[in-house]
Amino acid sequence: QTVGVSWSNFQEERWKTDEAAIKSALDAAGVDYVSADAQSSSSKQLSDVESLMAQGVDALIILAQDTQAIIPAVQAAANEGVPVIAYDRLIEDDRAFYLTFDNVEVGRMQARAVLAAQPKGNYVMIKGSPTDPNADFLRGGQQEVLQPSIDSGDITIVGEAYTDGWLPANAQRNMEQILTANDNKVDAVVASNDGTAGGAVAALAAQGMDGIPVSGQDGDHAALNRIARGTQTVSVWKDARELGKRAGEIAVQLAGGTKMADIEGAQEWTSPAGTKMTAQFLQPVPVTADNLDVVVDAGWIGKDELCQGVTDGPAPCN
Amino acid sequence: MATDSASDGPAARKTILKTLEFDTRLLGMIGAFVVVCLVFNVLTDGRFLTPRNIFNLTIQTVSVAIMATGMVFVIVTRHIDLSVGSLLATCSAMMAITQTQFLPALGLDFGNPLIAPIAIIVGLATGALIGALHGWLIGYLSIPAFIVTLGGLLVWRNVAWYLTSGQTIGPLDDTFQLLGGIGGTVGTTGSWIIGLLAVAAAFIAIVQARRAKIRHEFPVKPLWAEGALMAVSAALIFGFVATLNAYEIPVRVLRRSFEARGETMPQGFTEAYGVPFSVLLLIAVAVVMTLVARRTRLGRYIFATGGNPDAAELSGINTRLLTVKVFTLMGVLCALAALVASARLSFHSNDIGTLDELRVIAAAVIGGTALAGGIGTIYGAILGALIMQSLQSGMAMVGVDAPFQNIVVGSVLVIAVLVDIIYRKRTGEL
Amino acid sequence: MATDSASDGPAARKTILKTLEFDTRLLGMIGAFVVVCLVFNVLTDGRFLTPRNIFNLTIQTVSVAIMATGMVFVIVTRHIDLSVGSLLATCSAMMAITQTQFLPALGLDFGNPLIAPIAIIVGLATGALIGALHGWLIGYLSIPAFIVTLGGLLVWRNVAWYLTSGQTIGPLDDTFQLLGGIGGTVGTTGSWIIGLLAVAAAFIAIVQARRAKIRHEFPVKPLWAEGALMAVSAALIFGFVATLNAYEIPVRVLRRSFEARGETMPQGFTEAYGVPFSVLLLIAVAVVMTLVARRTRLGRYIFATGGNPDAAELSGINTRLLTVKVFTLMGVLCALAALVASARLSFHSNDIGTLDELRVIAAAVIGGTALAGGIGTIYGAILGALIMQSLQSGMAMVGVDAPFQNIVVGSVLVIAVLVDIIYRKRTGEL
Amino acid sequence: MAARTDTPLVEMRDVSVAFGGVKAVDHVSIDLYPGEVVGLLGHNGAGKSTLIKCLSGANKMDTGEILINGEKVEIHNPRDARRYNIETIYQTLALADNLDAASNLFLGRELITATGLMDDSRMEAETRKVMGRLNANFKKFKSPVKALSGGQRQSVAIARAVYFDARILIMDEPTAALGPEETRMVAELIEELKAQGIGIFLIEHDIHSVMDLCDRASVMKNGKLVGTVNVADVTDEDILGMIILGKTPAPAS
Amino acid sequence: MAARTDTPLVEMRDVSVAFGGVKAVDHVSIDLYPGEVVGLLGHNGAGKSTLIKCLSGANKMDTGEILINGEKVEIHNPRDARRYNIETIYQTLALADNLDAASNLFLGRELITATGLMDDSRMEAETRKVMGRLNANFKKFKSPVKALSGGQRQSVAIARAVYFDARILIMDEPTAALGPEETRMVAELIEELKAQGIGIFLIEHDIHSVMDLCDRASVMKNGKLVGTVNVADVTDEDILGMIILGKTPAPAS
Ligand SMILES: Nc1ncnc2c1ncn2[C@@H]1O[C@H](COP(=O)(O)OP(=O)(O)OP(=O)(O)O)[C@@H](O)[C@H]1O
Ligand SMILES: Nc1ncnc2c1ncn2[C@@H]1O[C@H](COP(=O)(O)OP(=O)(O)OP(=O)(O)O)[C@@H](O)[C@H]1O
Ligand SMILES: O[C@@H]1[C@@H](O)[C@H](O)OC[C@H]1O
Ligand SMILES: [Mg+2]
Ligand SMILES: [Mg+2]
Repeated sequence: QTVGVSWSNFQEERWKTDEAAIKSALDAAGVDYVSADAQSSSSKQLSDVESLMAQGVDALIILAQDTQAIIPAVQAAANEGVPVIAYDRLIEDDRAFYLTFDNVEVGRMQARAVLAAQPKGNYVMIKGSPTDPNADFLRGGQQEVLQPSIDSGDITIVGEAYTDGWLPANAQRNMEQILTANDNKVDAVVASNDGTAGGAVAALAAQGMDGIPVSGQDGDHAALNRIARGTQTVSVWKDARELGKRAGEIAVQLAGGTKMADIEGAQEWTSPAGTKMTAQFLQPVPVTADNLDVVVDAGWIGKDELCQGVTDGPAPCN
Repeated sequence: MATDSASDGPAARKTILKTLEFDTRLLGMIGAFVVVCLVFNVLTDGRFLTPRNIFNLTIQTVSVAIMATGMVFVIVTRHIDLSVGSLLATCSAMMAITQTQFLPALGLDFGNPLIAPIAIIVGLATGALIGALHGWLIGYLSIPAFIVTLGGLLVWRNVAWYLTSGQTIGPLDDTFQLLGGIGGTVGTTGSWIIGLLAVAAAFIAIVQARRAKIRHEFPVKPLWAEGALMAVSAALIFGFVATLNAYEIPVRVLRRSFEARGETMPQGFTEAYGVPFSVLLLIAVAVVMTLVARRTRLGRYIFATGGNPDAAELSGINTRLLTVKVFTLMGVLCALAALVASARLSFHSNDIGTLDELRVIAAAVIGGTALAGGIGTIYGAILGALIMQSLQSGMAMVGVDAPFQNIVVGSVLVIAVLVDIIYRKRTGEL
Repeated sequence: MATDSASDGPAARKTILKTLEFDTRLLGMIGAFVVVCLVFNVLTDGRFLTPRNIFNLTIQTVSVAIMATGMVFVIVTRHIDLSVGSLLATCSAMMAITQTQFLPALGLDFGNPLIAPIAIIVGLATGALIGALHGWLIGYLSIPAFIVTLGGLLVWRNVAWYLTSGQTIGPLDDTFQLLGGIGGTVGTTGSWIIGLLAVAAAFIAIVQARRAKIRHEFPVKPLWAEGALMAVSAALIFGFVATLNAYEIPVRVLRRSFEARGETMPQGFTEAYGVPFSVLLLIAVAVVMTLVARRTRLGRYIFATGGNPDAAELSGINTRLLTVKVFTLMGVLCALAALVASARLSFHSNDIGTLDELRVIAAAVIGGTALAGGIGTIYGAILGALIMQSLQSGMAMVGVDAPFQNIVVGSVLVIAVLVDIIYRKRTGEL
Repeated sequence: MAARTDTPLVEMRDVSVAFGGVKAVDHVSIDLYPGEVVGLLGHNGAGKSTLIKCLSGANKMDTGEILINGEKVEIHNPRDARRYNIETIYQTLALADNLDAASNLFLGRELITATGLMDDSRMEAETRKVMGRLNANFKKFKSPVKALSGGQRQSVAIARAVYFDARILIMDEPTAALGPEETRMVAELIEELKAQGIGIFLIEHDIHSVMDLCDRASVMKNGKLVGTVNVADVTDEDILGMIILGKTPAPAS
Repeated sequence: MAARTDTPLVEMRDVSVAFGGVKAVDHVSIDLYPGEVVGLLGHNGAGKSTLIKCLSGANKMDTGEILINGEKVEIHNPRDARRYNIETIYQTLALADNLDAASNLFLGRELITATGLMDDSRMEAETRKVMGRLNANFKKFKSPVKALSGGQRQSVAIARAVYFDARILIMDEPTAALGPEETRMVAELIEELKAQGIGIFLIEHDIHSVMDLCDRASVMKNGKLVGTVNVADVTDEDILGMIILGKTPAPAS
């Protein structure tokens, strides 16, 4: 048996972990792994899926570049009776099994942590790539949490910028320009992932402002180290190993003929656009200075790496 | 002498090819392509060269190949177009909102047969207009094409974003989707008919060319050579049709369509796809563009301008207007490519066409178009697109890590072109 | 007559500029740049032209500008390099793992003063090697540069990925980070000293050039013109230093550094940054590259080859070896740019340098480098990079949406080049 | 030199062209009558090519005007010149290197079949005819002109100018690269065209050829016109003196 | 024609070059002695340029060998040729259009100051000197050669070949674009170089110049050598006959 995985873009740090987890779950079941990288193109992703199917895969795991433009791929898979798992990102098609961390929830968690650290003041929103639908999901979740404080006047959003391609260097430049435009009158930064947070922190450090609340997600090692150093507030950790492992297991089960609804932990869920889907949601964990142990205990990162250059930091770096 | 007999081989082969007046350039590239295919076929245990995968490959190639034919003209005239991917996105967005928003607002409802043609016309007009604008900036205001189209790359992608408010738009009209590939094919019988017509056309072309030569008392090939040429063309065309006709529609799809008609599928019933409309479109584009390149004044002027812009201008060619024409054509082809690409996705997505500029230019350059201008062929660009696509699809089938796939694609790209260059040096063509 | 006196103006201006032997090409571009700056300054209520923002702009520009100087040579020799962004990533990855993994494994611990220099040497060697490989493929195997470096674009980004196993690596060594920009500056006094040295060097260069002319009995400019030239250079250099020196270190940063030393900051204490090391690096690169272009055989051969490759070869220039040299140089510059870019981020990330190839080529082309080869200047490319960066940073400051930013950047790009072209047509230089 | 009273075919009056301040052509006036060959002579860089390029539409004039058959005309580009049936053989030949002889010969004026497509075989047949009159050894009809020898290229350029029905022919050193036989054939051709009433400007360095072929000769030096003489009235040495020393021979001496 | 017995400076033996099947040079042998000028003649496309490009390293030979001072040498590229002090004026001039006259003259052999940088002013000064001997009117030292007239460009190409101490000089139609005075100056220069013992291959279509300047003349037709004659022993017509009809004059007739 073979399971095919179609990645939307392999350049971000986290997908490597996802891949390893999927692979080991498949290994355990004695199933082969093939994959393709769509390089951020939904057209290439469709071709990739066709190639994977021509290779004769028994189940597909798809990290969709676009929630809808991937539907023809799901259609093709359905024609051949190949089950599809919508991995991490939504696919608006009820024939796919949706396995994810809730991205709107991730956005909420980011905002919540920053709001807790800085309930009043001037906020900057560093958004994700304008071409990634997750960027707007995240931003939506963030807004939900911040809205009451904005209405009450406690919080003002003084700058907001998309980050082309999620590139840290772009986030850094945007942050520098926003700081300049506001004469450094910035009290907190809601950044949408760890890469952009890194860029923002570099810009803040240049103004001696590192230490103000900054959010992120993905549990990138460099970001966790920043949390230990106190220059980042939160990284919403979507344990990719868990997600990958589950995806591998479910793929094997679906390939073996198990019905989607019979998958353990599956639930009915209706997407914002109204598609009724079978889904399973894993719980993201906001990692802050208060619970850094979690990532070490989970074996996600070594203590040495986490605490590199940190003296007298939060547990476990003390 | 050993060396003598060894060198006899290529020499003799060369003479036969010469007699057939075969394009050795084409042979070198086809050679590189065949090697790529065979290697993948071995690596995938024979899965690469199945009718199914060949079918996939052809439809995957269409969109980039259509644009690559236009890029040949752009590069031949010593310009470049970095904006094709973005232009594709704008055309796609225009077609998508035309069919999902404008026309319904005008009272043309979902499913109305007018929707697809109107949307396509709007798309083509958009492409032509934007292309003409680029051409005007380049030809009449003398801004380098690199700058104009780099600007276009930034502008049009984001214009598309605004047109759709950054949203994926769809699903698109059913008729429109017919041009997407597997969703619209002519069926087996239709395919054979088209194959026959193509063979007939090839025969007529060969005969007419011979007649013209005889009329002007030029030397002609021996009759057996003409015969061989006809045989080869016929074999290629019928082989292609047979391959596509061999790819059978999955049983589930058939059963479903029977069910939809309220019937039950007879036991053992099979049916095949045949040639997809999108591939027919590409073939039509290839034929027309080749005709333009070789048999029309426009084509002659394009190559003359690429060979020596000053000489072309001194010969009375309006090279500025020519630039506008070339870029307008490029725009129209981008619109056609947008049609195929979005029909294939069945949606317009924001990222449609991203990085296509690189693929399209690469296809043209792999196909032998010289960035210095003056040299290039349409069939070369299409073959180039096919090679690129085979590399990418093949790698996805071989099951190595995604990052490693890119490394292999990058390396094989260089090696494939190298093989072609060495081959042509050997045959003395370079 | 009205028309006469109107045309008098430019003519008179031209004569003065002619006497000064000022490069009008430079003036057109500076004009376009000044317009961009002024517009942004108005839009940002005067915040754009503050010392702080000028400081930011210069350090934001460094990495792309360093590569752009090398791209000038590449394009002048009629090649192109699409791989610079990926090459930057590989060099950055090599430097990052050298300092965080190799050297610590060899017993050189975190903070060891040898770490930064060794890492930099490793990076430069990597860049040089890969560049040389590209040059060999292009020069000796005759594969088009477009194909080789498109392959490189795919290969090196993913090699970088493998080197770091796809992880973000950092924080980087403190000494290493000094080259990142604001983290490492020479301070006000140092800046003034450097400014003085620069002015002295400019004076000596002017005097020597004059002497050489007199020695060979060539006509020289009037003394007042030489004086004016000196005055302008001095004003520009000192003005630049003064601007950077006017940007004061934020109080928070000062207070922290006092605290770190266990002292308390005196009330009202201020200090300024002065010229960043990274900017000094860029200036050094610019001076060296300009010297290479204008005063060395290598530079002469590069331009000759671009002007007429056949003539260059017939003149006994080894154009193949020259290609290797040009791409090796490009590789080394990519490594320097990687140094600055990663030091600025304070970590190495997988996607570092993405799309830099477009920025770098655009900077060179905006700066007047002709894609047809033979023409280009180092200062033009740096100015081009500065214009691009000002556009992007300015837009980010004005706070327009990313999609709209791109539309504006794209349009202004085209307009800026158009203004420059019109200006040069007026002065008869085109 | 007796002034003719009928209208000249071409009159260029008071033409000046400057390149970045340097005057390449400095208030020069010349004229040409039907069926006449006017030689244009001068040292290298005298401004001959620049002057005639104003007539062929390749250069813009800074001052001056052009009259054809006594009427003022505006020639801004080569297309304008073609409209007045002015054909030019440029010193640089102006061939598209990547195209073959026939394509170059018909460039801009391709022959078309009834279907609107180019009639390549007819163009090739015509090219064979006209090339046969210029260069008996020429056989390379299928090669791009890049692969031709210097003289072969020049023959192609000449063929292009004489094939179409010119009324005014400009020849800028047409035989510079030609062998003795080829040169003789061009000389015959010039006589023939002249007999047909075509007016020809011939730029030529070889005084013998000028004496043989031209009716009048205009000499330029450093951008200025030294003078125009009836070839029949002067000797080789007179003309050489005009070219080198810039002095006109005493009239009727 | 008496065969000399001393070693020739250059001997090209049995040289053939084919372009895609067509023989441009077909088993040709020629030689050159020190202080001698050998004219190379033939119709356009006869193969003259192709032949001498084998000696200058611009073309590869398919068969044949080259001897210099009696020793077999391998010339694979222009750098090899330079090593044997062979200088060439190409028919196409081979100038870098974007560089000025001085840069072109010294291309590949730039003068360097003590610091290792190029000595531009010295190069310009030297260029002024040598150009003064070739073209008195030339002043455009600062312009790229693209902006020069045809004859000015040719003067630059000549200057480049004669400035450096050549032992063997190849001149492919060096005066084709030159004015009468400039042509005379080149002729004087050739005499002078000859007196210095330099051997010169001169490709030239003008029979008069050949009779004036050359010691011997080799004639080619359709890639083959028709024959080599002592110029002193033959008439203009003999040579013309060789070029056009391809027949050698009866010896000593
Ligand atoms: N690069 C090339 N490719 C193909 N054929 C060529 C090439 N160069 C020259 N030829 C052909 O070789 C033959 C000899 O050309 P060559 O230039 O040697 O002639 P030539 O005697 O110098 O003539 P000319 O007097 O016109 O300069 C010609 O038929 C020409 O077309
Ligand atoms: N495009 C140009 N830009 C600048 N200067 C030019 C340009 N074209 C010609 N010149 C200059 O103008 C002057 C006249 O050139 P032109 O070509 O008319 O000379 P010519 O009389 O035809 O000489 P030749 O006999 O050498 O062909 C020369 O000094 C030349 O350098
Ligand atoms: O985890 C993030 C993912 O959800 C988003 O789509 O792309 C960026 C990642 O950082
Ligand atoms: Mg001239
Ligand atoms: Mg020749």
